[in-house]
Amino acid sequence: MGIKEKRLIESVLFSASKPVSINEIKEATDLPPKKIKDALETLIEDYNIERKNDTSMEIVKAGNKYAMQVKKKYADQSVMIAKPDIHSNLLKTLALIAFHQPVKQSNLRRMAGPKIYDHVDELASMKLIYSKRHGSTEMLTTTKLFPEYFGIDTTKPEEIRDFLANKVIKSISKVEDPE
Amino acid sequence: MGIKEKRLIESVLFSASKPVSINEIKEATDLPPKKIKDALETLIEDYNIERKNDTSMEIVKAGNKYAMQVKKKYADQSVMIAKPDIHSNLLKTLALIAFHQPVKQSNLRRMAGPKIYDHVDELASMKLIYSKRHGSTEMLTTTKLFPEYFGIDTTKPEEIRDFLANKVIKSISKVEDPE
Amino acid sequence: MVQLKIDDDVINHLLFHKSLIDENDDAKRINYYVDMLQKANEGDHISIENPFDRSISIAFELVMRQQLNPWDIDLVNFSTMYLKRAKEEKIDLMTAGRMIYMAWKVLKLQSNDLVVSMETVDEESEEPFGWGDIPTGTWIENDDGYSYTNLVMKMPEPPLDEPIRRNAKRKVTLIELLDAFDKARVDSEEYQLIERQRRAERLRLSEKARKRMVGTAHEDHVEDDVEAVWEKIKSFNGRTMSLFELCETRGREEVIKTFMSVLFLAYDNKIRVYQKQFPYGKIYIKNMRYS
Repeated sequence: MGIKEKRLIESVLFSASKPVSINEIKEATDLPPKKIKDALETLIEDYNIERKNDTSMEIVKAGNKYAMQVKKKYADQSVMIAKPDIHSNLLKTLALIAFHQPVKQSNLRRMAGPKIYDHVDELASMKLIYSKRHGSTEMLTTTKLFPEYFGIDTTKPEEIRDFLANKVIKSISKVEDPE
Repeated sequence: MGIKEKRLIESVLFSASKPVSINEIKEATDLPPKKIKDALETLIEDYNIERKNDTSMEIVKAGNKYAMQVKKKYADQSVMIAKPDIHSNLLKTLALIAFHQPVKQSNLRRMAGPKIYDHVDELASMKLIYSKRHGSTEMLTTTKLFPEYFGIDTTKPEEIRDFLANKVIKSISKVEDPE
Repeated sequence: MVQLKIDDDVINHLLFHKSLIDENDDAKRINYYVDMLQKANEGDHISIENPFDRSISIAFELVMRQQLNPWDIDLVNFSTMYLKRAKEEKIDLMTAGRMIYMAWKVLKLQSNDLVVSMETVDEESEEPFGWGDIPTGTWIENDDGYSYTNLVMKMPEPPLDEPIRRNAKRKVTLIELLDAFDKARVDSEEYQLIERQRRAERLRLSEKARKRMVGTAHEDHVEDDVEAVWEKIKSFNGRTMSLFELCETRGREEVIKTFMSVLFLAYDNKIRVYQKQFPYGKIYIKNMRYS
């Protein structure tokens, strides 16, 4: 396995910005799968063992895919600089739904105005909320993906609500009584 | 400058996915600007000189920002995964504007033909060039985004011109005397 | 009443506009239109009592029935068809005429808005260099510039390379979610307060507008107006005239009145109405007896 292949695959992992399969690497580089596999193994050893203390990145195998990512100990600080993939206005609507669920779309509209119609569509298409016809309006709840996405350790609406309420109380008391 | 800071800033450059300013790094890491600057310089030396042959990435100063990116020689092949999106004819027009700036649109037309009108519109909408009315024609310059986007280490028009002239000279000598 | 299938184009058109606007009355209005479309679809517009809503409903029905492109409505044509339908539906013709007049105005306003917003975007672009030393000579300022230009034009590849960088987006963090939650609460309270004020104001304005409409509509004698305009057109002896040549004054009432009459005459095939430039060009009238 040549040095050149290794560098090439490293560059693919870097630029992909998401986990990639051997097949995807093959399509990008035209290298035979065997060579790709060997190169990936050496890269993993380089990053995770040999140069462990000389890099803040690591290469991991996730399922059948490979990804270059920031080591956990640097993640908290560095991750904030990348763009979040949910717009902050959308987040507000999502937070309202999570707290008040199950909530009628018409009530949500009364809370936050007509912009919520678009937000509901978008959140539903992201599979973060679920909308079900209820008389002349829609009834909205969060989906199973919601706690997964935010790392909340429960799927029960009441517990999600408690969780959110607690967090808000904490963040308020922090402001009022710093340290 | 500690090793820890260096690794943290490396992880920021990796996660950012775009050129970042010292100020943005400061906000993400809470490190003082002096330390950030020192760490960036050591990182640039690490990646681009010391470990030059042991990595397919490089760290560059792009305008007033810093970016981690794939080295040119690997870029073509890892291209499949992260596609660059400016057409090469458009890039040529941009290279002319950057060299001759500030340049009248009418002069640009004389250099490269009427197709430049479309190119100018498109480059302006990408915020890579700035066009300002000047008598009966438009006067064109590159924007601050230009050096950031292309990883050029200066914002000064004269130095941008030198950079481009060198690129052209290099590519000619390569054609005439390969290797 | 013929059952009409809701036209996807029309719905998409409304939804597109809804997605462009932020919130407020506009989104509400568009949602209301979508409801109305539903009614028109069920042939239910007769039951709409408010004459304004009914005339809007008819407009939708026309667009759907005639399969007009909602992005590209020929207003001259549309106006003629619209008035015919309005007559059949016994909509107060003066109200119908005003609707069309307003439609033209709205269209004009929208295009002005567009121009304004494009200009603002331009001004936001950055201007990194001073403009003091703009060279006045020719672009071949020296040999270097000349050969650079020549080489760039002949080279197979441009001298600029787009670097490959990562394009990673991260998930939203919980803190951001909570932050959003807090802001949502504040926004929601503000919104409800403003909405109450808005509702009161809307009510006041629509009452006012309705009173004004009812007051003048009874004083109009459409048939007489049409007759008078026709006499005037005949007096041009076949020469093409502009709409304004038919108006006694340039006042808004007069222009609406004349335009309405012109549309009736066009419908009766007595005249042809056209524009050289659509949609804001002058409106021309030709007497069909001479064509």
